[in-house]
Amino acid sequence: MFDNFPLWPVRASSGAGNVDALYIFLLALSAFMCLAIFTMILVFATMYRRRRGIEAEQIEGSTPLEITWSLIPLAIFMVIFAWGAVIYFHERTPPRGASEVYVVAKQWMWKLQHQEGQREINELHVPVGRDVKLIMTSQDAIHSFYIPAFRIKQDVLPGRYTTVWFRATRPGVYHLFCGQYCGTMHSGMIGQIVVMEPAQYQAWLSGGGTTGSLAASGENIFQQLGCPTCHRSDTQGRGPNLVGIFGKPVQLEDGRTVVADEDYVRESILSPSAKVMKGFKPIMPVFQGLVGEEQLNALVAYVKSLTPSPSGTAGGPGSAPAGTKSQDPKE
Amino acid sequence: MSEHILSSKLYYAIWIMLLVLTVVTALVARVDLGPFNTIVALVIATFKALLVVLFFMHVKYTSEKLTKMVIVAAVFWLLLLLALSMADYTTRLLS
Amino acid sequence: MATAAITAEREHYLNNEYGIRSWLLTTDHKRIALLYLISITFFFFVGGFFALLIRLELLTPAGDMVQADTYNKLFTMHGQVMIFFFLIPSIPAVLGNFLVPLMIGAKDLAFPRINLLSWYLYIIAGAIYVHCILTGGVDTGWTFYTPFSTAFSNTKVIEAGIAIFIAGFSSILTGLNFVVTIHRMRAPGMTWSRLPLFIWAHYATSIIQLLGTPVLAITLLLVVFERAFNLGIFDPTRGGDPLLFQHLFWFYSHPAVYIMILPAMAVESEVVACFTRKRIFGYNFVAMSSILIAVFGFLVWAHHMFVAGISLYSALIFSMLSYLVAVPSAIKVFNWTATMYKGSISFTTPMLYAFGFIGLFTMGGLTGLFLACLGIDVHVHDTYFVIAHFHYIMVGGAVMGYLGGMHFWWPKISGRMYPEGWGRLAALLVFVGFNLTFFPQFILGYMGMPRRYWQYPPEFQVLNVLSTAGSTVLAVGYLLPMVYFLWSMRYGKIAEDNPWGAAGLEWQTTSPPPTFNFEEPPEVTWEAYNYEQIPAPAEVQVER
Amino acid sequence: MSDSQIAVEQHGPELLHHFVDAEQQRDAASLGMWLFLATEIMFFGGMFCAYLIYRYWYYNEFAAGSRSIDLKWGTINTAVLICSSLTVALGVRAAQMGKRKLLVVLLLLTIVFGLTFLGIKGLEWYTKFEEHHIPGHSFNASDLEKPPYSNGGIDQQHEQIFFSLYFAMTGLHALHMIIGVGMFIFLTYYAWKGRYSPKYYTPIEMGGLYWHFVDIVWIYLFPLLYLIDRKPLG
Repeated sequence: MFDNFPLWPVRASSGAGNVDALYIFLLALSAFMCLAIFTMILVFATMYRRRRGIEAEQIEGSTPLEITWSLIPLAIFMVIFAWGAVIYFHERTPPRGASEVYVVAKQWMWKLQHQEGQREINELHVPVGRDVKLIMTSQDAIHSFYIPAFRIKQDVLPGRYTTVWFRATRPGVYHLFCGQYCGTMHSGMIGQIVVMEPAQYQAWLSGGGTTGSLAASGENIFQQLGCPTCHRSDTQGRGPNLVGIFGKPVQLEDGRTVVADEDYVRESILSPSAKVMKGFKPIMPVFQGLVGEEQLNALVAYVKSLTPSPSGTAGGPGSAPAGTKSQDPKE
Repeated sequence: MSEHILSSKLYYAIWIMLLVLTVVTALVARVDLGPFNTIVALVIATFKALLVVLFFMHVKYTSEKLTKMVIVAAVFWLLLLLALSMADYTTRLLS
Repeated sequence: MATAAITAEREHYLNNEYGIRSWLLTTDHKRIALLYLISITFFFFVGGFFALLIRLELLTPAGDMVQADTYNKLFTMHGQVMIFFFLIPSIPAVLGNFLVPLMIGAKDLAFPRINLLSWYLYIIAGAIYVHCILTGGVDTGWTFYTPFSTAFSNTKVIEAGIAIFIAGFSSILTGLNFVVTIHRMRAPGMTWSRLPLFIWAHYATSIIQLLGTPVLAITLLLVVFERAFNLGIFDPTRGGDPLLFQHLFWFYSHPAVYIMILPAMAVESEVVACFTRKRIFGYNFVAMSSILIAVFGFLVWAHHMFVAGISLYSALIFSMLSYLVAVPSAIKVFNWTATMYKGSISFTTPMLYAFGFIGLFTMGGLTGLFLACLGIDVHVHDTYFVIAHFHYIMVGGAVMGYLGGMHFWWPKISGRMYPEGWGRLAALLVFVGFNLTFFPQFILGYMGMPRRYWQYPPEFQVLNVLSTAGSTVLAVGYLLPMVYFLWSMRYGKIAEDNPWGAAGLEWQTTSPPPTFNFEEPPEVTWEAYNYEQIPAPAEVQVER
Repeated sequence: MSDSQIAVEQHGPELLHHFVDAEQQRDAASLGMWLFLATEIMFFGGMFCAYLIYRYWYYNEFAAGSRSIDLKWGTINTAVLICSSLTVALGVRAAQMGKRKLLVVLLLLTIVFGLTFLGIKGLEWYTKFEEHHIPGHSFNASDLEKPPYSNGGIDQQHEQIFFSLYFAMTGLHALHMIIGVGMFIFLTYYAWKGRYSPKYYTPIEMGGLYWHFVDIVWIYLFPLLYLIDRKPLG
């Protein structure tokens, strides 16, 4: 109904409708409250305007009334809170199997890396109906990835990953804004989200000349940096075997356990001594300043792709099936 | 109007206690108590702080409830800042 | 008029001493209030000038009037000037300073010299900030978010940080003075339950100033240290956490909103009581709601950080707590409305501002529900929806309250009446101009226009033009009182001691009050707002 | 209102005009000072908050950093500060009893203790400077021993955060000490001049409250900075 209404943003994702529904509920509630209060004020102001000989009636107040107009709003507020919390929880829990896009924000542009290997700047192509999870980090200040048509926004922080996900429902071109003030050309840090029908998207994918999947380029970097010397595919390496490590809990020497998520892999590359796996020595060199954010993303994608082969014998880094999609992992 | 004047003996006693506690806390820290090292250190520090507040700062002898209220409010607000900030930091890994 | 002639001869706080020294070295809370009035008015127009430039730039989608960097400095300095140098001191330091001792029947604030010191701190801070503006300005956004402010901005962050640090201490000292004064200096018989609601709200404000401001001070100091001495506390490339800055910053800066709005609510209660000629409905609840707002206000800060990368669970906690603070605010609106029931309402300028306040504050408060709601906030956070919301609270609420209060107590402050007709016109202009400026921004925000944008997509233009048009009306509305207040100081009708027939000790002394406020030390034997015992003034218009 | 009239007529020069009597003035000053101390708690509180979070994140580095600070001097300094608190408390007592010379002597002792503390603190800072433990470009913490129970090394960046907080916290504490010493110099001068009497010693009392507060901050800083991990290295 609001699709062609110029005062309402386009609704183009699976979550946008939920947000709009709650928004309309709140609008109606607010309009009702405003109307009630303004009418009362107007009525009182007319009925009880000052007249000669008529004194104001002194009324002390009423505790039952006070309790009523405290508790009823509180109850309504709790409903709003719960409703909003459900939407938020949904927004912040990416579904399993979502395809992943790595985002690097820098002053003042967005750099995006598809799993399949495509790279884009200030533009993101996605197919209709697919869950897309964005794994984002910033190279400098804080930015914020904001797509009004999808009703999603997430700050992009330097030094760690934040994620956001969506499922586009309508083909079209939508705004991408930077939502967090980040310096001179903050307002120029904009781009577009191109939502395509799946067939068109496939065409777009095969159209761009890519250099292999993100995980494959991650593997190249892995080799170049000499990582396989220690991170071997057996248990003999000086560093842990990375196959199948992603997403699993890791036991640390001081007794703590952490989950090997994107942030852990990232931290372990940049400052390896922070959380060393039990049974290993802090001998890995620090890569802070040696690998850029985009290379880091490729490495993370590579580590993620290292799943044990079905036969049970762990596939070494060299033999891992890197790409997960139809793309050939090697050039 | 003049306040109750405390005997100097009391001040010396508190002073000795504070000095002893300082040495104790430094010595206890050298013993491995696991996570209790921190707790013991903070308990001793709080006890020392209480001694200073109650006796050196005369809060034990003041008839004014307001002073105590101000102290409690300030400590409460400090804990509020710490607790609600930590509510974020301690649960980040869960989500 | 015979009384007028006597009033003119009488010695009062304005004419007992002359000369610049008698003002700059005064310890009289009323004179310090006027010093504050002059200084904050200066900053109000500085901030307003920046606002107009911002609105002019946004007339067109392209960034075609000023450079991007200039625009960034404009909104940064607009925010910092308006918040730290106008809104936070506005009602407390001017009206509060003037009225707190008068209302409780004291000769002065508890620490008159500290009061003067706090004005000097404010002036030092203001001078540093003006120097910062004149030598290049600062472009971090008023929020100083790290690591942009510590590592990337090339502007005068240190200077601005130090200025606001010092202004913070000025604010702390004002709050400290109020709390001690309210506890220790009440006249005999002025019990807590007889205090005007103005005092209760200022007490609540002072609590926030005392317990919140130091956290801002240390946070800004750490930012300054980080820039100056290379500490790495907020620097993510060195293991620091930029979110920690946001936590500490909002621990103060969310309650700071209540530092601005509570005193406006204070004015509101006095004005509504006077012009309905009634005791405020539910006195106890209105008084307690001020304290509750002050306390709950500290529990909700992370609702500014729902998309900043805080944990899911703390977002849930903070969202729920945010709704708690809405309850006492709602109680106040309901009670003011109920006070009008069976009242005897007159439509003077202060009352018009009061009506405006209730309307705009209600809208600001209700849109606050949207922002505290997690699902909605993700979409509207850092868009013009937020801008519109907090301007409804801080301009629609706090500035309306301030102007209403200035009109209400102007006879007491200056001993002269302002021109009523002009006053009503200005109130109307402010109300219309305000809504025209800020209502379109709600729509812009939901459409997705981010804040702090120097250029924007063309579909947002119509609403931006409306907003800019409104801002010019608003500017006229703000300039008018400035002109006729000055005019009235010389040509205004001499004010009686109690021109409104208002309750409250401040109206029992002469207008303007003598240096020590009361000729005879007052003794209070009545409850607050005893309007049944005070005759209605004949002069106030009976019919609309 | 006859009470206040009498009070006004009888009051000494130290009673300010807007107070009804000396008791009201004294109560106001005391409440004002306590409120000021409450703001000070929140002022240091911001740093304690940062400390808590980073200690939670980077415990190993905090433990290593803590071990590198000299416990001996820290303990001695704590004792020095406690002694200064004693002399202040006794000083207030001397003022209450009107013993002018004793008051002056005790205040001077407090100043000496305060300066001793600052001197030792300066020495400790200087050592850290020599060891390149000052945050900044020349920061180098590779000499720190790693915690025995962790095979993780010391992350230089995270270690720097510990030292950033160490210098910020002890620095601001020292600044408070300097302000306190300056204040006591004035108070000593006026005490020497005989301004204070058993009827009027509020400035001494308020100065004492401030000094004790600064002492309490140190009482917490000591275990939080020096005693994070002093277990024997295995």
